[in-house]
Amino acid sequence: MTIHLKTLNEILHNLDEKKHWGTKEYFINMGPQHPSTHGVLRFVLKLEGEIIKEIIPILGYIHRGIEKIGESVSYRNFVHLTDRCDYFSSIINNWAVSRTIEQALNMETNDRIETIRTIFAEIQRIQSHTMWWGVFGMDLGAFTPFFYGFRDREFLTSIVEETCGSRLTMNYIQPGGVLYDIKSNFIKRIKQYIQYLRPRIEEYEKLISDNVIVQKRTENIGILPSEKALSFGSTGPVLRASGIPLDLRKNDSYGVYDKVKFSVVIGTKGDSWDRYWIRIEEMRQSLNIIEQLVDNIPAGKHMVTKYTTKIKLPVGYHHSSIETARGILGIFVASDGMENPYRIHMRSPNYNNLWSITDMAVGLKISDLVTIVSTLDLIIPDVDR
Amino acid sequence: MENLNSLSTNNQAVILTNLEKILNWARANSLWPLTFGTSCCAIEMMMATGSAHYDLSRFGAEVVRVSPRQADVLIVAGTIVKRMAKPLKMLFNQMMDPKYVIATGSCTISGGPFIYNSYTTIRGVDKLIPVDVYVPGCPPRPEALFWGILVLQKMILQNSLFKNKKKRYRPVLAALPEGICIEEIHSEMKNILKSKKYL
Amino acid sequence: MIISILKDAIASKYESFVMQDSKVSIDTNVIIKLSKFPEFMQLIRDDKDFKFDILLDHTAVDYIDENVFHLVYHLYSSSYNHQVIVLVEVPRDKPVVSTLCNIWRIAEWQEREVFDLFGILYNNHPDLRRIFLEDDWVGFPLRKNYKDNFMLEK
Amino acid sequence: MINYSLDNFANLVDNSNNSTVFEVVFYILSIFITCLIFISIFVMVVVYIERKVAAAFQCRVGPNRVGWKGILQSVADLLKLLTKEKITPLYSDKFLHFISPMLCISASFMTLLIVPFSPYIQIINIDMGILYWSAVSSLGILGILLAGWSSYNKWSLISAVRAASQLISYELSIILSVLTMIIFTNTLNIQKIVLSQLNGCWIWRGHLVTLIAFTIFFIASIAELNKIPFDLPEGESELGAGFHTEYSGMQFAFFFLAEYVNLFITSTIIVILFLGGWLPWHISGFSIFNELMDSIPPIIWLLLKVSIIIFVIMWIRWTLPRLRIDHLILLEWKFLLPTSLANMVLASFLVLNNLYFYV
Repeated sequence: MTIHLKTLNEILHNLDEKKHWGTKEYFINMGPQHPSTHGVLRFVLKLEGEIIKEIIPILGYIHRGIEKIGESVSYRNFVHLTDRCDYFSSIINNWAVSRTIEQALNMETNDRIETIRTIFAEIQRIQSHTMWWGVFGMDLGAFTPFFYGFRDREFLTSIVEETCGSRLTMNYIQPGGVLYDIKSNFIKRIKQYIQYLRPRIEEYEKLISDNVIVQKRTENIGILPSEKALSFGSTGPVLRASGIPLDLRKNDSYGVYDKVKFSVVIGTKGDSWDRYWIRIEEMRQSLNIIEQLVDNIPAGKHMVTKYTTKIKLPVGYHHSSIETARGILGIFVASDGMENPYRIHMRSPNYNNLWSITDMAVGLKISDLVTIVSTLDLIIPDVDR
Repeated sequence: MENLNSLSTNNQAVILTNLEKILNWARANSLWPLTFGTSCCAIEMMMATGSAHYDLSRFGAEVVRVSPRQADVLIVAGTIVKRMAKPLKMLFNQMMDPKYVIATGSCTISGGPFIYNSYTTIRGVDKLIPVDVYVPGCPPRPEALFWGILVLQKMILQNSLFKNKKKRYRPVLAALPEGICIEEIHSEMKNILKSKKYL
Repeated sequence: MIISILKDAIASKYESFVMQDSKVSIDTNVIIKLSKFPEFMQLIRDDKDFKFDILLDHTAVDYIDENVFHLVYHLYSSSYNHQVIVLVEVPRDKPVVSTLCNIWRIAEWQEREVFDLFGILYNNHPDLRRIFLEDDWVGFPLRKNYKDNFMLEK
Repeated sequence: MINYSLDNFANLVDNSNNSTVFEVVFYILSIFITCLIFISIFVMVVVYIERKVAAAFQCRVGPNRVGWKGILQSVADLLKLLTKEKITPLYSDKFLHFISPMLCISASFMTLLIVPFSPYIQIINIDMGILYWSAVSSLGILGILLAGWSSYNKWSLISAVRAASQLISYELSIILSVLTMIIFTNTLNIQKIVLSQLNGCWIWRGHLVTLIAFTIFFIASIAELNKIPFDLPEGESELGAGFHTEYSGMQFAFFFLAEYVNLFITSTIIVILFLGGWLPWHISGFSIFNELMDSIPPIIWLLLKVSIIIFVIMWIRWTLPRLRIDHLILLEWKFLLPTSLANMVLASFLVLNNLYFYV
């Protein structure tokens, strides 16, 4: 039994230097400060000309040790740390922790809480996807979509801010309820927004989807067949693009997702175009969900436990997962009966979605790598945690 | 912050003073930021630079440069961890003079929510690179970032280019009503950390 | 609830693999003997009754008092939509376990994460090196006895 | 019809041959300074307009703090770039690193010589004008290639190689479209090309052939200018800053200036070849309208037409995404080049049989 521990330097100095004639392979460093790695992801690419031969993702440039911090804070305090992981689905992340705690304690919530949670989760999904659409355009080289995406996200951000009191890191869903009740004109504004966004999505389609350049650059680029997608542990839109209808909103039906009509969008090939199109379609589905729910939010309390109540989970393992905008977020808690978790672990969707790139991008060009990274929709603080 | 008049009138030739004024005006009004964002604050920074609602281009600062050689201001947005420290220092060193640093968000100012029990988070980016303006918030709103940029512009306008070349202005915290000196905050933070009474 | 039913089903089908007398009492999860562990994972993935085709998650828990690591494997079946958590106990003195890279590709990186933070070694792993921390980092941060002068403990 | 005479240009060229050394130097210097002033003002105006246009497309305001409505924004940028520190990377090829921005800007400067702003305002009118333009403008590639090569930066190198392959490919289409037009105009002299359109712009007169040539020329010139959708050499999301990654301050400004001067000159050539240059817009029959149009000075006409072309280029720039390198090369070699070759054959057929519109 031998276990060989490698280092990064070993890998980077593994080039075939003996070859003197002909094309040589070379390493190039992409990141951690590179506009299209969405933050601080770093790739080391082994290139031949512009064709990628090997791709080595290097992580840890934003590894803050949230799981270690989580071991010393209370469960309620851990909720706000999850905001800072995947900041585009921060409310959904909050929900994942709350759901784990509520399941462990068998805490019953009322319909109003679940409805509000569902609405806000879908709002986050739209926020995330509009933003992603803009960044996708930017990565392909079109600047204007970036501004349009941010513009449409901003309207929603201001609506959310009115209720949650924050724009990005909401810390809104708490174990046993939501932090604040919805504001009086929330329903009016969100209805207006739905009316506003529907034509905007058509505009998105006109600007990006119907563009020949985009179609040429996404079709058959980065194909991820369903077996590979499963083996790589991809979830969310990435897995659904490969044709597997795994959506915890349908399969696990938490919240009030079982009471609303919506369809799980799946792709056929699993290429970049499918991943692109699924997100566009999911925006429409999310709008439908909100539209069905927003008119009849049941009456009731917005919090079933007091915020000051200290939470102690029973000894043992507790686990639950939830569908964020990027895939399945699992919260795994090992409790020893104390106020703070003995060990808390986040199954990050981005971390698991990332690795399929080592297979997909090989043999393609740098531009294709940019497209693929963009369609995987990675949030690096969630990858590193 | 020091007064503009106290610096510029002393024993200097009129031409130099005017040249200085013109150059400072040019530098203050053309702050090209570097694309550097690690986490959540980067989104609010992008919201400021790249969104129709806020539009940093009004101040001429929307020309986001990817190459540190061409950038003027490094907006450190997001937590800096040990592994990122080296690239960050490198980026700062690669930037050409005159260069300015704005630290946005509590993570870059002090470590923020990751200050305790984190084995990687660097508690304050000013341990690595000199910071000119601190913008508090978690994450700061785009308006707060604008405030920081306006404060930086004021600081640049007061620079003296020829007389005290190496003079750095005391870094300020861009918070209401006037910039608070960061030294006060540092001493306060040290006290808090020593006493461990916080949280 | 699904998990507990599944647990019984798995426990009855793979009786010889399941560890009955564990030091840590856990209700809803399957604990597998270390010696038969990779074999069991291969079987349970290919089993037509279970079809656990996604390795959703892999992590570890450090029980320093019992002197064991619990390796947690979270499996999901995309065709049946059921999930189960499989546990393996590894002694803390000699934390070596077989890799699952050839069963699920994602295991390669999930194992690298666990190696980085817990120092658990994986046999036959193709590329075992640190993932979040630098190569010259000393210690494994998520172990309970990790000490770091840099860390500011509350 | 106005009868534009070309005699004065011939005189100018002849006289300069007999002048003293001092006069020649003075002449060249004055040309240089005029060019410099024109370029700096023009570039600053265009950059300001581009930022405002981009803002308009993106539902923003654009620069509005510096000066009235932000018109001094580009001045501030230029001044800042002038006084910014510049360095040469340690392992770079120092001489080439230094000289490549100069190469870029001088290539653009030299093409400015032949631009006819009006029948009387032109620095030098040579008989091979259009050929001179195509020869000199492609020298700019050398600057880009050397910049990428000498920077000791792999990203710059990739960018430089991309730029070289792209510019060399698209040069072909440009030359072929120009040749197509030369078949129609029967001259290489730029003023004569303009004057050949007294009876109507070539874009209307060639039975679709000139329209195709115009389209190809337009696409290829966007590629020559490295503008989106063909901005592969400096594609921000792929290569960072591309070939000018290691340049700062004034050297970066040179690349920047060269880019915008090229934008102006290429648009001018488009206008000259297809849209009648400085000629006013006429509608046959409407004599009052035509006289009214004639009263506007030719330089205004030229700048108006050029600004329309520049606006369209900006419009495209802020709308479309970027092509991939192989699509780019395929588009040229498999589509544009055969089309323009066929187009040229068609053009010669039309001209030989006198089939194009004479009006």
